[in-house]
Amino acid sequence: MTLPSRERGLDLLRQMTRIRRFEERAAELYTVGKIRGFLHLYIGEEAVAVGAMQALTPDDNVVATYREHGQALARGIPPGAVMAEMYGKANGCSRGHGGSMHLFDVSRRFHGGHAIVGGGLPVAVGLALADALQKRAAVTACFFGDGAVAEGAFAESLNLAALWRLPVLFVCENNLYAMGTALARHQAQTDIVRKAEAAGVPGQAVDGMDVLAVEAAARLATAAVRAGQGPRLLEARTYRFRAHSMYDPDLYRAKEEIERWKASDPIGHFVAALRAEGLLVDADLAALEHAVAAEVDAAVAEAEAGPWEPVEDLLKDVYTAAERR
Amino acid sequence: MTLPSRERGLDLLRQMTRIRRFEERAAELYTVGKIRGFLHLYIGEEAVAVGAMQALTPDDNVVATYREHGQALARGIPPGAVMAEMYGKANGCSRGHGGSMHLFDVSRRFHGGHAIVGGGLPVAVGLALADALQKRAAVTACFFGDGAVAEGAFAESLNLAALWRLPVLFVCENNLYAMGTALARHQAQTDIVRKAEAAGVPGQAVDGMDVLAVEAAARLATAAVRAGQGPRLLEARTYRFRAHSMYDPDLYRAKEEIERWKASDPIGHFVAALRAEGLLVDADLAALEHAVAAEVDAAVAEAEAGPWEPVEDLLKDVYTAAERR
Amino acid sequence: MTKMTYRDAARSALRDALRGDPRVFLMGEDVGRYGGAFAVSHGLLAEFGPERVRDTPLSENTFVGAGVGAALGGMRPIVEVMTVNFSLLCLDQIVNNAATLRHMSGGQLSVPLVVRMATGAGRQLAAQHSHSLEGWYAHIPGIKVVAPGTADDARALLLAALREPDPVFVFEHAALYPMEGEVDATGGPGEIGRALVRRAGTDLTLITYGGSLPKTLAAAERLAGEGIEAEVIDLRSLRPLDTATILASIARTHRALVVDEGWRTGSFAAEVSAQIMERAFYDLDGPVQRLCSAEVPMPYARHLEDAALPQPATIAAAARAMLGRDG
Amino acid sequence: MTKMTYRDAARSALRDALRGDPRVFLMGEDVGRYGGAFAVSHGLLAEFGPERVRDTPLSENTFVGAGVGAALGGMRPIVEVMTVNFSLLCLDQIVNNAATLRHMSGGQLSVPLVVRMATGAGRQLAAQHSHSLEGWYAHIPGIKVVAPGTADDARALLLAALREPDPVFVFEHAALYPMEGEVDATGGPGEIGRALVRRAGTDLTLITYGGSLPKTLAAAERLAGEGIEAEVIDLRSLRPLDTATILASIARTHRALVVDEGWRTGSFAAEVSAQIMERAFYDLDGPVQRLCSAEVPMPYARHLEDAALPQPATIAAAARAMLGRDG
Ligand SMILES: Cc1ncc(C[n+]2csc(CCOP(=O)(O)OP(=O)(O)O)c2C)c(N)n1
Ligand SMILES: Cc1ncc(C[n+]2csc(CCOP(=O)(O)OP(=O)(O)O)c2C)c(N)n1
Ligand SMILES: [Mg+2]
Ligand SMILES: [Mg+2]
Repeated sequence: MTLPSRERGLDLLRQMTRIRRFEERAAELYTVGKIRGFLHLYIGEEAVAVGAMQALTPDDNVVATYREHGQALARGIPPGAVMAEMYGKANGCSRGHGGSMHLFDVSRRFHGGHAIVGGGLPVAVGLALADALQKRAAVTACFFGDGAVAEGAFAESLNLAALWRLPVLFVCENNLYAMGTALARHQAQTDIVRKAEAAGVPGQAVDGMDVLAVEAAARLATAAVRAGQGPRLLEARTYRFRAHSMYDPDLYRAKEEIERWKASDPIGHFVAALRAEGLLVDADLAALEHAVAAEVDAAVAEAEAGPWEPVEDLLKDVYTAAERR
Repeated sequence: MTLPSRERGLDLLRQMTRIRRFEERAAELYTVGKIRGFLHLYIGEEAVAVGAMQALTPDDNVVATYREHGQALARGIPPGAVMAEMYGKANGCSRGHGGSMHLFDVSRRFHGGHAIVGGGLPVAVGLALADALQKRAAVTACFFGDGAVAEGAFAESLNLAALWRLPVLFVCENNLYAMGTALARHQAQTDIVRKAEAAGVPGQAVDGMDVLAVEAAARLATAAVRAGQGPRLLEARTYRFRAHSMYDPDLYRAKEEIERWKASDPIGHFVAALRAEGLLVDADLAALEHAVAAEVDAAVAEAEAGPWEPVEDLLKDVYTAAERR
Repeated sequence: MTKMTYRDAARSALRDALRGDPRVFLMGEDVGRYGGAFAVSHGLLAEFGPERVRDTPLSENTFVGAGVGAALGGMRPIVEVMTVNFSLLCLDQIVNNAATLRHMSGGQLSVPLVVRMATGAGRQLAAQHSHSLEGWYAHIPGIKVVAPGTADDARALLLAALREPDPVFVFEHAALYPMEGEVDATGGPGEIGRALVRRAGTDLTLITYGGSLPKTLAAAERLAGEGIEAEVIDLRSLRPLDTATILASIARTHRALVVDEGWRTGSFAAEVSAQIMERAFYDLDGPVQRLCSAEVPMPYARHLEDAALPQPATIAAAARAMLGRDG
Repeated sequence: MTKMTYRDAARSALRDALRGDPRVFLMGEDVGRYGGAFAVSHGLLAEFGPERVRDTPLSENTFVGAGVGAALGGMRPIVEVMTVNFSLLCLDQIVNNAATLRHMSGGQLSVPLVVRMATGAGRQLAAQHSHSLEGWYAHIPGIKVVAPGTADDARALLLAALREPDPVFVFEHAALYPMEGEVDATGGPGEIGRALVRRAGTDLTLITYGGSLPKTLAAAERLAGEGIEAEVIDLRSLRPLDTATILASIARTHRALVVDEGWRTGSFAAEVSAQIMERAFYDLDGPVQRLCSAEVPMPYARHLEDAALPQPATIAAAARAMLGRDG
């Protein structure tokens, strides 16, 4: 990898570390019942969201999955708003209506948090259509997992985006498993880029454990999209270090496989590279971890202090107009 | 094309001609209101169903489309039962419940007549699964149009069939249009075989106006399927000479395009080839047309003479058991 | 007022919407070159071009979801799903996204999406093209549901749908397209959530909507010939439901029959009946009755289809029976 | 009788079915290696192997449609759809094929398919995982719909479903899986279409099913402490509906409250109310009432979710109000 400046390097590292520590804290908070429902951690996949988001501008749209804390933080949603959402508090980024799987922030064009696997893809196509029709130069980045590739919505959405040459960047987080089902057990043909190309969307696979590689590939792809060449797909090969969700006993993956992937930890990997180039010293790392810990603490404090939405407002915002309240 | 024996040649010709004349009569009967609802004619595509069915045995399954009179006749459903169905008579092959779009004949393992575009594909996968689990050597042939390729069910079904190595022959009748939408206006990437292969299903395109080519390709494909190699796709390139349905003013196709395709009429083409090889003389053709006309007349007579299902039986067969009658 | 078919009235609303608001566009299978499966959008491609009248591939879930996304992105999409049976392919996007995104995002998003589809039977299209599932849609919080039963409403309710900030589903009855009626061809939007008394009467209230409206009015005519004066309410909007208009009528007539082309069990008619029970029980001189479609996948044969559906004769017979006037 | 969870009871039925009939197999997302999203099928892969316990890709429409095809081909598939919200992706295969093929083919085909899915809220899974749409299924002719509310029924109704020649949909309430109850662990199939009086009473009838059953029984206990004797009917089967048991109870109590976790408008509770209206109007001392979920996409926050759902306290309050005993 060609390293960026020290400043950029530290920024990427800070972003990945923030996600990592945030997720670790979320896991703890889940075990004590502060966070409930389903919780899907992004640990191990940090380089994907952080790398891909580098290629986006504030005018671009993001459509995310239910494993989206990393996507949300990398997009710039404040950790406190995300944590408060997972607490179900009214200061959460979805006012406590969505929880872990449904983070939204319209000011950052972060259009959720989708828990129907594959359900975000058509929405992303539509957002891109709206931009195209309004002659806005934005890109819509749509995240989804390898599991979503099996859903009809994948083929349908790629075809439609390609047919209409819409500005969509499809980002497949291929972590090799859909819950307990390994890629080769849910796909007869496992090359996702080949599928994209058969649908008319040029694609590129990239090492999803390497933040710089993801960034570079995302920049290349979004440049093509911005140039009006139609949609692109990025397949980031990655791995989740934790179980699918907090409910999952993770019986379907071999310990050795997990350990093998952990050896290419995107954070450890990047730290070593920065260190080797003399861009990072121990004190930097300590300072960074300290700052991130403080951010996460602050996020938790914000969530703890946040108010509950009044029960009387239960029916608010089912409709935009107030007539059915 | 390598021509078959005179006997086989005449048989194929008779089958195609039977479909052609049957459809012509159906169109007439529609205009006088004997047949109602939607009516989709197979004229121009006869070589596809007739060719493909040659590769099937009575133990095989067929799943058809709503443009399926040709598929039904080629599978051996008696013309009278088909015509009576289109009349809505109780002697119809679906007892008048289905009409033109929903022909069924379980004795011939003809599992309908599906009018949800793409809706037959999952059912075909399931029929093949049942055969595989019961160690039956049957193949399930599933017909669908180019339009169905856009539906999520296409990618999903091909993947599942390939993943489980199920004995399905997917037959895509690519007539270049889905209603008024040309292939290149509904598919960003128009090579259907490439899509199949990206889903894990080996495919082969064939001239769908050439009955012998279709037969040969279908035999090759079903041989692979029967040998346990998993599903195969056949893309038959064909054309409908008539409008999409009797409602369609057919404003979206250039006259010249239609005429160009009519020049490779599968029947005319085959007649010429047989004639050139001396396998067919004028008298044969006249006899054949005469016999077919008699068959179609008899079918109409059967339909005319058929009884209406009693209105009292309206709720019969909603359930298999009688308790809700 | 101009004499116009239900089809032409719907088209006039589409045309006005496309002319009046650059954010409006139409998409769906064969809405463009083909002119629409039911010819509703005939001519619009020529007038507005392929950017605004967009043929889609056969991908219901995706193009409806794309409608949701386009609405989020500031457009005012009108999506045509050819037939309600096909909408079963896109219910995921409808329930899990269109209806849900606003609330689930804590009120940040709005989805100003209009989805039009043909519903209902009567054209011998059999069991994969003929059902009436608008009652299901009326169950979904976050969306609105209208069902025009007159040519004028085919225009007015569609225009109204386009003014809503939330998703509206417009169910056009396939058998009504050729029906002519008086249309205010330059009129503005109707009111969503407002039922109308289409015929005044005193002996009982017939409550219906959509494709059953003309049949119910025909039944009321027959009954009038027998000295029975039926009031006919056209619901027009299933969600929200104008219960006030229903209750006011029942306060006068004390009897109600709900006519609904959906299958009986779990029909929208059940909801109407339940609401009357809850809110007008003591006004009733007898139980509210329902006349719905027979619980059978719609058969092709004409005599069977006719028998499966509410008809003027069966509506009139049910009304007579409620008044003790049978036979 | 053995003490067993609802989850284990469902699993015991699956195991017995797989042992007893070689045509039976189970398929769905993560039913095998993972052991089932709700651990219902845990251990079955080890016992029966991958031919009979089949993990599928995420392709709801296709694997449900494949279940239809496999049933046509002579198998007895049990298809698991993880959650009712996901079943919106396969409603096409359910309505247009599973429910329809028999009639549409003129009675030639039967589709002996069992589809199991989790329904309902109570676990803070928010608006794409928590709804109760079984009322929609109850609208569809050609299928049957059961909803076990006890551990014993989680077994008995699933076994019953497997004996039917037509498609049966089994709605397991996600919040009930850990609930323990007495189960006849070697018992045979229950009866589909038969409601049960779970608690006898004289003052009013509480009609419910599935996840609302324990809550309704808890409410009845509270009411008993106040001198109100509520009869509790567990519908068990939504289609066919056992109207006779309902009517017999109302003939005794003269009042009924329907408790249903579905959204109120267009709920299955409306159907129950309408049928009572039609068939027991003159037995009623007051209108049938419904207690349903608030009409909102299910919120994540616990206090909001709790407020959106019927609860023992709100059920008891509704009952008291009907008896003029409020406050
Ligand atoms: C339509 C649908 N089906 C099933 C599920 C249940 N489910 C949740 S996550 C998941 C696996 C998805 O895998 P993938 O897309 O690879 O994402 P990952 O969890 O690996 O990030 C499944 C089956 C769902 N949420 N939506
Ligand atoms: C799911 C669904 N969407 C739309 C339709 C309406 N429709 C009927 S046929 C057709 C075109 C299908 O084209 P193709 O699959 O190529 O078959 P062809 O008619 O050319 O034989 C359409 C859009 C339908 N029947 N089902
Ligand atoms: Mg994955
Ligand atoms: Mg075609």
